[in-house]
Amino acid sequence: MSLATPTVDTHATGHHHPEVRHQFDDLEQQHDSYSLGMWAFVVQEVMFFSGMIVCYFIFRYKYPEAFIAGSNHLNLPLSTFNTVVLLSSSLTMALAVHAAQLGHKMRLLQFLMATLILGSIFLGVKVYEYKDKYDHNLIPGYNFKWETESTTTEHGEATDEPESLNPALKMPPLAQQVEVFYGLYFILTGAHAIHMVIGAVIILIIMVLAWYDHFSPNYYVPIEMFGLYWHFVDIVWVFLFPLLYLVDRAAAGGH
Amino acid sequence: MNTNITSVSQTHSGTEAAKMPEQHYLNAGYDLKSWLLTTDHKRIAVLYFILITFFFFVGGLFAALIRLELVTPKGDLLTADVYNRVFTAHGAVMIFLFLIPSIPATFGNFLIPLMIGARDLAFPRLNLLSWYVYALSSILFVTVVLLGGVDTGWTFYAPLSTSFANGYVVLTIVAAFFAGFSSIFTGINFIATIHKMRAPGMTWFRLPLYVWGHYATSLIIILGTPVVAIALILIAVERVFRIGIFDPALGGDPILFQHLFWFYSHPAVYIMVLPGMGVISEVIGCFSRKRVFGYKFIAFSSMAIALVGFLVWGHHMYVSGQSVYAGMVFSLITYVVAIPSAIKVFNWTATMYKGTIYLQTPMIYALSFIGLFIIGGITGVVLASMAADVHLHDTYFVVAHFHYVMVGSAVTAYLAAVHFWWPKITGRMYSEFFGKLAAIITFIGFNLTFLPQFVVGYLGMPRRYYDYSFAPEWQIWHAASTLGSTVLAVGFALPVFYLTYSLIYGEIAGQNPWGAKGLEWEEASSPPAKFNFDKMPIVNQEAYAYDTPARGQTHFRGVTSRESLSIPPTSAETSHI
Amino acid sequence: MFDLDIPFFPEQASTIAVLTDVFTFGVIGLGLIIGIIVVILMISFVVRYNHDTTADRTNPVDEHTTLELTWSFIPLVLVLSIFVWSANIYYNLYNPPSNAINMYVIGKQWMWKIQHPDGQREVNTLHMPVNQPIKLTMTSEDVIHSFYVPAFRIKQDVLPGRFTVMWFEATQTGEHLLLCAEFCGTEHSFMVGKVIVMEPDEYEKWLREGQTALGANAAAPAGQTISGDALFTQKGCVTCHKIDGTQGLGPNLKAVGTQVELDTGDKVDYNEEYMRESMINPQAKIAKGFSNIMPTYQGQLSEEEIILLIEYVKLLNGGK
Amino acid sequence: MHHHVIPLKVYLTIFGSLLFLTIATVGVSYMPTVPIVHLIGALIIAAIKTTLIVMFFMHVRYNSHLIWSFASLGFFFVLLFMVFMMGDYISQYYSLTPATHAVPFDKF
Repeated sequence: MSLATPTVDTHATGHHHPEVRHQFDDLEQQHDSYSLGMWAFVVQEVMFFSGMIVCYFIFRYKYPEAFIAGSNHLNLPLSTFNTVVLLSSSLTMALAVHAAQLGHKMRLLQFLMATLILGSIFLGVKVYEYKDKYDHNLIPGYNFKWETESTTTEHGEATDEPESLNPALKMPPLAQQVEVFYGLYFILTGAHAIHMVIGAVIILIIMVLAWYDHFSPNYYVPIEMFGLYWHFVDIVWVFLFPLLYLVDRAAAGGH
Repeated sequence: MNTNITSVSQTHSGTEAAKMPEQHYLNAGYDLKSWLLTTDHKRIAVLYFILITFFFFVGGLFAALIRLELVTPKGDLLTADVYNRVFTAHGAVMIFLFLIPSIPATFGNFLIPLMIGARDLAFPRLNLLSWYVYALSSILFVTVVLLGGVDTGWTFYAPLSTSFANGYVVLTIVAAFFAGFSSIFTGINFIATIHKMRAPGMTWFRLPLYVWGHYATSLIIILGTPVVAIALILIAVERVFRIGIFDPALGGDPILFQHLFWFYSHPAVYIMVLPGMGVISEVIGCFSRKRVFGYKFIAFSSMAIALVGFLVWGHHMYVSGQSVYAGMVFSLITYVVAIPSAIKVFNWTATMYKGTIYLQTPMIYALSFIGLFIIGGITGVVLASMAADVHLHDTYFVVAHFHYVMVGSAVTAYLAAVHFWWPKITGRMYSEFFGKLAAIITFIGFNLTFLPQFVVGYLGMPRRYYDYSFAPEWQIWHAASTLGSTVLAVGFALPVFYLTYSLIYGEIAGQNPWGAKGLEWEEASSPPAKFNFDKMPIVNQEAYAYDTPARGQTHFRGVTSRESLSIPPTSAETSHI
Repeated sequence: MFDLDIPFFPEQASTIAVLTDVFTFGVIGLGLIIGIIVVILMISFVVRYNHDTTADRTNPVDEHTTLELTWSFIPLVLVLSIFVWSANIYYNLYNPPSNAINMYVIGKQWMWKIQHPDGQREVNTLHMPVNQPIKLTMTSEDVIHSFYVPAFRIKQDVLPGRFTVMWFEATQTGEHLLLCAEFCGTEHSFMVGKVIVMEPDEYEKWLREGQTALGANAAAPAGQTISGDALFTQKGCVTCHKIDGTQGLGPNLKAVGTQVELDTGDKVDYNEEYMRESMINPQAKIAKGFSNIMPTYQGQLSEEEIILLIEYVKLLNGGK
Repeated sequence: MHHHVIPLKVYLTIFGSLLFLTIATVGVSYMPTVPIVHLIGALIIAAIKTTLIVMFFMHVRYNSHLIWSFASLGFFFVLLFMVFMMGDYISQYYSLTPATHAVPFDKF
């Protein structure tokens, strides 16, 4: 981490660690500043997702049946698997930071690699889920179709009559509400997935830097900061998983 | 005692002639690269200053079009559609490209490290990035305007913006999104800097109030801006993919957008005005030669405004279909948040008591700030009242009110800052005569422009109307307002000329032409050195440690001796929290 | 001797206008008193303590906690009392008196459509009797509009997809401006109409004239579509909902009382909101004893038709 | 450096707890009870998981008060945001002129 301009002469302290940037006095101030800055960034990210999650709560409150119906249509085993994958990647990321603290270069690289692989598995499963939604006509605003099973199965003979009177009958509101649920599903998981992709790119960069001995037990701030980011992305999923996939599973025994 | 600008240089020459320092940030490199790739917070501040000032006048141009259109009741200058695009451009440019970054990105950038005794902000490269993101955003805005603009109003209310507007909504949203991220980066930078980079001895309660204002602002930025970013993205998503979030025809909820939007956009008003209040504290302290009265109350009132100000957004929605009870809660909290603002005004006034007041240009701006802010505040309390707001919401009364707060206060504070720190930034003095003239013209022009709007607003003129031929008797107020706006335009244009002139012909300012306290005046040359200080400062006294001058002794006396400041602090005072 | 007719003050033409004006100018006056005191103090300090004066500057104070608390506490008490005053007026605005006549308003880019209780309809004008509370039930067909009558000091946003309600009582006959206060697109400044306040007997006369001009089908003005009872048949409501007292697949609408018991055991008010929701989203609140079989009429019925049907059903129950 | 190196055992224990809580949150959603219990249960478990991740994986437990405050700041504001937003929507139902889609609180 060499500086573009040697600035030692302007420093009151006069002697600087080579890994300390010109604006800081010492490694500790530098580390604390980066740490605080990163936490401020995480706070910003929390608020970013909170905007979407507030939308989720409002609509869940307005359209409870639609959220149960939509949620129970999502693939629970796959998403539980994905949750475990993402939690594991958080563990490997924490272990990578641990390895960096102790200066174990190879272990650091291995754990970063593991994190990258686990993140990729998560994204792969996500792609599969999206593809599945596409196949089942569940892309809101694009090819969305929703069969209201409850009205046709329970009162099969009765629904025919009004429908025949109204041949141009559009989608029932339940379907539109489920569409809103799927809209939120794609927005929330999509925003999460974009954060994962950005994270994966940063892991690659950090791995290259680590390979070229960029870090030391004294200087591993970027890895630590990236760890905060990765754990934050994990936390988002910790909330998204129950909110999207686990709305009242008990109510939908039939599915 | 003659204390105009000539005597400033006289007092300098009394001791020694003021000289430009040999090495300073402006002559640290002259090529384009040394500016565009700089990580020096002062140079980035100058880059911001140039772009922001440019967009202030772009926004002003749109304002001029609006005022011209409204001179006559009939819509005869522009078409309805063009008018809608013009006021949208006026709002969006002024808010996203001028008001929100104005004081933080220029003077905050320039001064915070100088005031707290740091070599730079904590993240200089992030700072440069934020300028580029801002520049990108401004290019996108210009593109939108050149392509034909957008007709949603700067508030982007759904479902008008998602399903009906026919302008370049998505592109505008992308531009606003980038502007938001630019300010988030600045906010993160300020928070880390103020917490971690203070010089030894610079405890929290020795910070200039200006820095407190910026700290509160930065908290608002990181807590609020992401929410509006996501709200705007959702508008774009709904518009492009027809996913129902806000449009009831798609199953959405239009009130939801207003909640998300105002959750940021109300606190955004404090982003505009809190740094301005900080500027006023500095200026009043300096030109009253007195420690600012009630330092802690002013500092904490900034924090109170920032945090409680988050819980008042619903006062934009009394007639929107929000529940009556929610409206009442929001109204109550809005009243409560008026108190810290009042405290500031009382404290500024009390600061002048037994002070030694010099009516230099920045002080005139500061006094006019207080006057205009009082009017903005009183009408703010009126609008916070649900009973009055039902009548006044979305009328010119509201337009006048928020211009009193945003132009009357924020822009006046910006101009006060420009005139106060101009010698520090450029090393030269401007013409005091023209400075005072511009300040007075601005004050008069501003009131002429916006006082009539209160009346026409109470008469019922809704905002965003370009044709009021149904009530031609309102013309007299609109004509008065337009007349006032030409005076205001003169007031805003004057500084461009005499400040530019001063860059070349202005007198050399010397390190501390105002005799002000604060590290940026006492420890740094004008213009400051590349890394701000020759020796890193150590702080051993309170902010604004002005001593009452003996009668007849001018305080515009140039450089304070360094020895008086160099007593090392006890280590206990060096708390980096 | 001013010949110029400079307007300073809008006319006060409703009961609420008086309350609002007294309140607003009370608050402005109070604020100005404090503001002027501050400005006078400021100016006097600037003059008295100007640097070339010999004013006494000994013992300057820069901290005074008691003073700070005083000038924090007094404004706080003041604003809290303002809050109580304002909340009282505001709450009344959302509490229509029971004798209010219900009219419907539909906002549309860029016009106001108004329907009177007996089906009389008009565009961009609202005829109404004086000294009689009027309740407006409003919705929009497209974007958000805002129904604003400056002379009445009332305003309420008109939202697509739901009803909002406001009420007022005019105290002066004559024509008053009706404006749209929420930016609603290109022709926003032309979404302007008139509120015409008449003596009650004139209003009756106006209503009758409108009806005779329309002939037998009282509820359908010339050139416009259809009446509530025709819609009731045409849209197929009659298939399930009987109006003669016998039981159909759906609730007998004539027999419905002021409250409806739902299959969940809850009770809801049988009002416009419920009727509208039952047409748009029938599954949401199902009356006790009936199956969830009604299809939605979202997209099938325009807001105007929904209002016609609501009024028709209300008439079945004696206009309640 | 002064930074606290957390023993590996702690990381593994936390990871184990997170896995257990994941299973628990799935289990809660299958409990035959009213919907609001599912929601509250899910949120409580998510909050515990978040606390574990923030405290141990993100090292806040071993960090300064300042970092601790900032970590809480975001979540505290999300809470305020939620309360005020939901407050509006829920009180719609209890208004004198309720909105069409307003539903009582227990329908959440």
